[in-house]
Amino acid sequence: MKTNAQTRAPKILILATLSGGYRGADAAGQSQLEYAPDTYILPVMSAAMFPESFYWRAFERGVDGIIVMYSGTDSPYKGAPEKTAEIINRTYERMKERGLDTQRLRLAAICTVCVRPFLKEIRQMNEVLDEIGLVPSSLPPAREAQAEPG
Amino acid sequence: MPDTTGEPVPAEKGQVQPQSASPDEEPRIGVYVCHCGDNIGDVVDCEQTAEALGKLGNVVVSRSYIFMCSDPGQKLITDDIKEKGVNRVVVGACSMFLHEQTFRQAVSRAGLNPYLYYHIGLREQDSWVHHECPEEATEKAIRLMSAGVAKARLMRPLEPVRLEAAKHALVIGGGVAGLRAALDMARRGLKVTLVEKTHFLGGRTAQWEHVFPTDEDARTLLRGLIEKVLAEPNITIHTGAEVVAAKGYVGDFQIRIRQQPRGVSDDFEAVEQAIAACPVEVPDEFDYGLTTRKAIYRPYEECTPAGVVIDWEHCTRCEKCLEFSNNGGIRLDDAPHEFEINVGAMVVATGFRPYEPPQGELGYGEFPEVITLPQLERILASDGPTGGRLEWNGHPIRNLAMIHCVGSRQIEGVHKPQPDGNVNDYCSRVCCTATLSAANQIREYFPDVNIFDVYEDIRTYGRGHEDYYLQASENRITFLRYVAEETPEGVKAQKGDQQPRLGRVKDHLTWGEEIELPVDLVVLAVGVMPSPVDDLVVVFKISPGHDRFLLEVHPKLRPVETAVTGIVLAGAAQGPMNIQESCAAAGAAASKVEGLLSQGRVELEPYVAQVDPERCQGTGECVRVCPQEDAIHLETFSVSGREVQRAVVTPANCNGCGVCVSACPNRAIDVQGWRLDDYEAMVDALTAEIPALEGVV
Amino acid sequence: MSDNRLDVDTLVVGGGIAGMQASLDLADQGYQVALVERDPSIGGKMIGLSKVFPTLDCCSCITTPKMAAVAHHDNIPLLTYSEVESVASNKNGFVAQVLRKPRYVQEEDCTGCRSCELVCPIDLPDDENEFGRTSHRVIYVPFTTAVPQTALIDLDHCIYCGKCIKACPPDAIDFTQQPEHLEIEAKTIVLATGYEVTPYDAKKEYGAGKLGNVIDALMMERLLAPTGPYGRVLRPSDGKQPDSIAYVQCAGSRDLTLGVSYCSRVCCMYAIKQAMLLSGALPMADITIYYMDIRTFGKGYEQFYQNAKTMGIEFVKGKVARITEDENQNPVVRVELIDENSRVAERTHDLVVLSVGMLPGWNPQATFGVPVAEAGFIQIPDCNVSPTVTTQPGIYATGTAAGPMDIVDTIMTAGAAAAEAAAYMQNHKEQEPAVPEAAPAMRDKRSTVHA
Amino acid sequence: MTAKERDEAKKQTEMLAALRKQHSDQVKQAQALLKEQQNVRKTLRGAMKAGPRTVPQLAEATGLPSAEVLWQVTAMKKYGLVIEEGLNEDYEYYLYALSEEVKR
Repeated sequence: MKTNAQTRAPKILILATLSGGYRGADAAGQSQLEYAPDTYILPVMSAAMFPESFYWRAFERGVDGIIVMYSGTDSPYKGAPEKTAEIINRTYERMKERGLDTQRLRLAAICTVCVRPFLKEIRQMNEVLDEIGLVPSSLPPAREAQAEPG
Repeated sequence: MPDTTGEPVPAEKGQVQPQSASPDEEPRIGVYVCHCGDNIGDVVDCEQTAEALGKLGNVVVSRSYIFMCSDPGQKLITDDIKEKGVNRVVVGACSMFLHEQTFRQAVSRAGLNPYLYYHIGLREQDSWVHHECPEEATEKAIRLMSAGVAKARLMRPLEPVRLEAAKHALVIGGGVAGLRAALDMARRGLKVTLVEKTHFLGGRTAQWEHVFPTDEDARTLLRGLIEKVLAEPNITIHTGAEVVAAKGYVGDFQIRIRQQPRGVSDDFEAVEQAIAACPVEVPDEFDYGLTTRKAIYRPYEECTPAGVVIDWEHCTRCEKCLEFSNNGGIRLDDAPHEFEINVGAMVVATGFRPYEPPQGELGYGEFPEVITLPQLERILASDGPTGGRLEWNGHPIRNLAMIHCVGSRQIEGVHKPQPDGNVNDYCSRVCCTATLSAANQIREYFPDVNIFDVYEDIRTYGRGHEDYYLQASENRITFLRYVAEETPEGVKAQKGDQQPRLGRVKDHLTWGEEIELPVDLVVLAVGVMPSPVDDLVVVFKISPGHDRFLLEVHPKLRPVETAVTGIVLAGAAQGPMNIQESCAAAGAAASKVEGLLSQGRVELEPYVAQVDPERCQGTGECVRVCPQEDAIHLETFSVSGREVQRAVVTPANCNGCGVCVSACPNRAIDVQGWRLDDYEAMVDALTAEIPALEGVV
Repeated sequence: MSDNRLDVDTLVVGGGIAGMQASLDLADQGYQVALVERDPSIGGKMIGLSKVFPTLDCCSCITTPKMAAVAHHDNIPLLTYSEVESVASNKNGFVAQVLRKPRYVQEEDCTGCRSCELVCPIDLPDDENEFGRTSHRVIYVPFTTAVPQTALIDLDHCIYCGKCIKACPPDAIDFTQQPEHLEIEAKTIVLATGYEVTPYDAKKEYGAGKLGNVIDALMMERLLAPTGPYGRVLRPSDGKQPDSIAYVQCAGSRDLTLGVSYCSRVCCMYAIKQAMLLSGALPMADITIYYMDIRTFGKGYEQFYQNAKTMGIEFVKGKVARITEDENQNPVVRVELIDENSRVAERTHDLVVLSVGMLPGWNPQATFGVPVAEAGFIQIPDCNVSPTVTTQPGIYATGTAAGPMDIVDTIMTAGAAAAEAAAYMQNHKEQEPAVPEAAPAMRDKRSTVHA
Repeated sequence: MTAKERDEAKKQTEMLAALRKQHSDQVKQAQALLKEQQNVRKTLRGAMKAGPRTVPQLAEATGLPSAEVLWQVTAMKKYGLVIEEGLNEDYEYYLYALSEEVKR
């Protein structure tokens, strides 16, 4: 898998819920705990809004790993965590079909003070990327990914 | 079916006006990088960050400053809005939870819609966690903020969802919780309609004699509360009434109510003769079936309303009572009538019913000497079947056993399940203190009676409750303790015995001795079950929990709200509660309704789903997956003469969970303020070969 | 506030969950609420807890949004590190004199960056938030989720080295700060002054606080919290990861030798919750709960207890007579086992947790003229129908100021107190009719009964 | 440094000196506490130089009570001077080591 893409720095996208992971990330900051700077955290109300195509598209754009830090059972939105898990599972299927390592996508329940689990997720994803390399510059054709229902 | 050719979605009350796909004005973005003293500045090169971002399209101003949150910092932003025509603002500073509101308020002061602001936490999520690699931290700051700029380009002004709210609340249930909630809301200035299913106010409290922890007379307590309610001009009460249909949402519910006629006019005088003439006799539910009553009856003296009423279910229309009915004082041909009211919110206070043991549980239904605690209360009541004397079937009681946890703390496989297959695995909370209160009362009035108290755990938890336990011990009440796995074995009569025996209690207080108690009355401290509210659950789309009590949104944080905004719970409808707890819950429920309605309008966050009518194909996927009730539905529209289905969001019922967004095959639905397009643009910015980075890192 | 006067509708005293909820319930109705909190941050006891029963929600996750809502609410002036010194009545209601204690750090300027804390040379035991199990500096931000995020200086231990002044980016440190006095005029008052737990050293039989590995349950909350002192559960005498932990129930409640006859309502549930969390954190550890009656009476509580039993937590019915320690500082519990013919046994554990009870946090009699009843909790004359109404018109009590209760019951009484205060203010408005615009003409001044 | 800044700095030094004088008793006590703390920390750092140690090991090496050692180590960990390095071989005690920051 190691390609010329190796010259660029890896990028990990983190979708973190405002009621969970995003605050967990802030808590890690308040404790001034170091982690790898290749991590880009975007706040989300609930991760259930992202269809499979979103993840696929992100990989195509050169995101090497994605961690969805949702609120799990602490979610204020009824039904949303289950939906998120469902979509992620379907995305795994699609990734397998297309030969993209499923370790690039992780779903983790992170609470507002889950500093250690937060750091662990980031460390693990970086270890995975060290092992399997960056996302290839050209992914298998994503025909369905564009318009497929999530 | 509105004909909307070209403009498919009608802007009805409570709906969001769709914004045009791209706002007319060209985005003019102001970018501000805060040093936070050294906190960001020591690691992230803020000047370089600002400089790099200045090169991005649509960015008209890009600055860094030592403290953006300070007054001079905020002034930089407001001045740029006023003087440079900045119409989108992106700030990179400390956590959004600390200062997002500060900056939203600042842009608002400068005349910009507060939702045209985006906040990036550079301190907690960049400089404080990447001390050791300042170059990467600076690149990260630039990328994160360029993602913010990408989002800012797409941001649109948002308005909170504003709903007109009727300053009128409905209370369902006229027991202590309902009365208390009605009183609180009326005193606050809301108009209140209270409906009570039976023909009398006061609920279960009226059937009690003596209430803990004050040892008050329940009737007096109730009279005081009802008097206050009746004195409130804001309250309208309908007895014999129930809700049959409801639609709408917070601020604007339309409620259909059906009221049963009383059949007897208020000024009817020959009450006693009419009752005497009635040939029907049915078990009197007020005495928990210990006595009977007629089909024309009043539950007790001094009840409110004071008049008698006809029990339509049991009345045979024999017309014997009509003999005494001058001028139509009694009308057997009265029909129920229905009417509609419009309320902004409602309080469900439908209360509880005592657990009814199945035939044979501890001898109940087999031996007349086995009764329930509510029945004992009626026996002890001065207006009860024995006039307050402790006697049963004509015999004075000498030995009495009280058994706790009957119908509570049940174990699957051990106890007989309810018709729905569940056992009552919960604690009923009120029975321990109520039992000991009754025991002490008996000890006081009938000192010769031996009392055995058979329990698993004594739960006299409340303020003043433990005193009943202490007093009971001092009163020489004999305690026997069983363990859950070895519940007392039923009551049986032995050959030649005049009286039943409470058989086999393995008492763990006396070294596991097995004891048989010769008793002449066994009192089962039965648990609490919710009043049957299946109809309301359907009408209001609220849910019962596993224990069949009505379910709150969050048992800790929002203990009186239901999943439906504008419908709140009070009292034992939600779970076992005593009078004090019911009144507190009612106050909390009233408070929530007052918060919603007292301003005459409800404001909800604008983060709700919004359909793009151009893209919607009416597949109904969103409707199918939506976890909220009535948040989205399909409507038929006529577009250029053709009938089409389109999804329509009811913002009042949408919480913005986004489940519909991922489900839509046509990308026709989004959560306002958090759109999928925004996120894709942000990912693009995070991964792009941004020219802004050249020569910087 | 610049002229040291504040005019509000309601003065709420105490910024724990009760005071925060009452403030929000009133502020959401449009009332102006001054919330006065004695400590440097709001959040009360609740923000220090690990998880809440019976949902096992992370406590910070459900408390911080409330704290933020209070801090950002337009209708709530928030006064932390402030105390009500005296209250007088006037024709409009009450006038309270409030002392604003000096932080020696300007609240408006401090950004909570903790640069000062990092350079400060002296460590002090963090008694306020961590029971002394870890430290804070002489200048410090109280805790990570504190609201406001403002530092303060413990001047009694300061050497005036000036390092913090040099380190502070916004120049917020001010050693010359003096106590300020603020006058708050309010129509109503809500007392939410909370509770304290049984003093650590109250029970001589349980070691009087001198045994190294006997702690109380609030300390255990901190050990279980991810933000706690060790970040894990270790016993305080030597940092050992405990293998055997015991809970002693009613250690301060239902105990006439301490003058406490009442049940504290929360201890059974918190002990079971902690036991469950411990069996998650330390899967190999044995956990025992010594109890007299298990009182899991709230919604979902009994089911929680039954789950704990199936998880293998050992419930032993017995009265703990005495706790001593062996030569390795392992606590030794002497217990009368009721289910075993009252046999007396001695059992050794690594760590013992006292399920301490609730005592009133403060006596408002002198300041507010509100009398307390038995055990020092605020007297509520008509407690069944009006559970938050004190003997003083216009003054209401919520939460544990009016008796032991858990968070749910506290939130209920907070709403009830808000409803009472709102009704009182509505009916004491000058010349304003109580009848709303929409009400139909009334036949008389009574409610309408359609029977 | 501009003249103005020098002036400010001087004023500040004077102010601090005046405060120290004004609160001399309490400052003396605090200084004593600081000194003691510095000594304890120095001893502990010395004991950790050779590698990660448990609390009982540190107590034995320094002669300090183990509860005191735990408190100091916890405080040092809070401010990034000490890091935790997993459990010892009996899975009973955690090991503590000096952080890179201190080693430098």
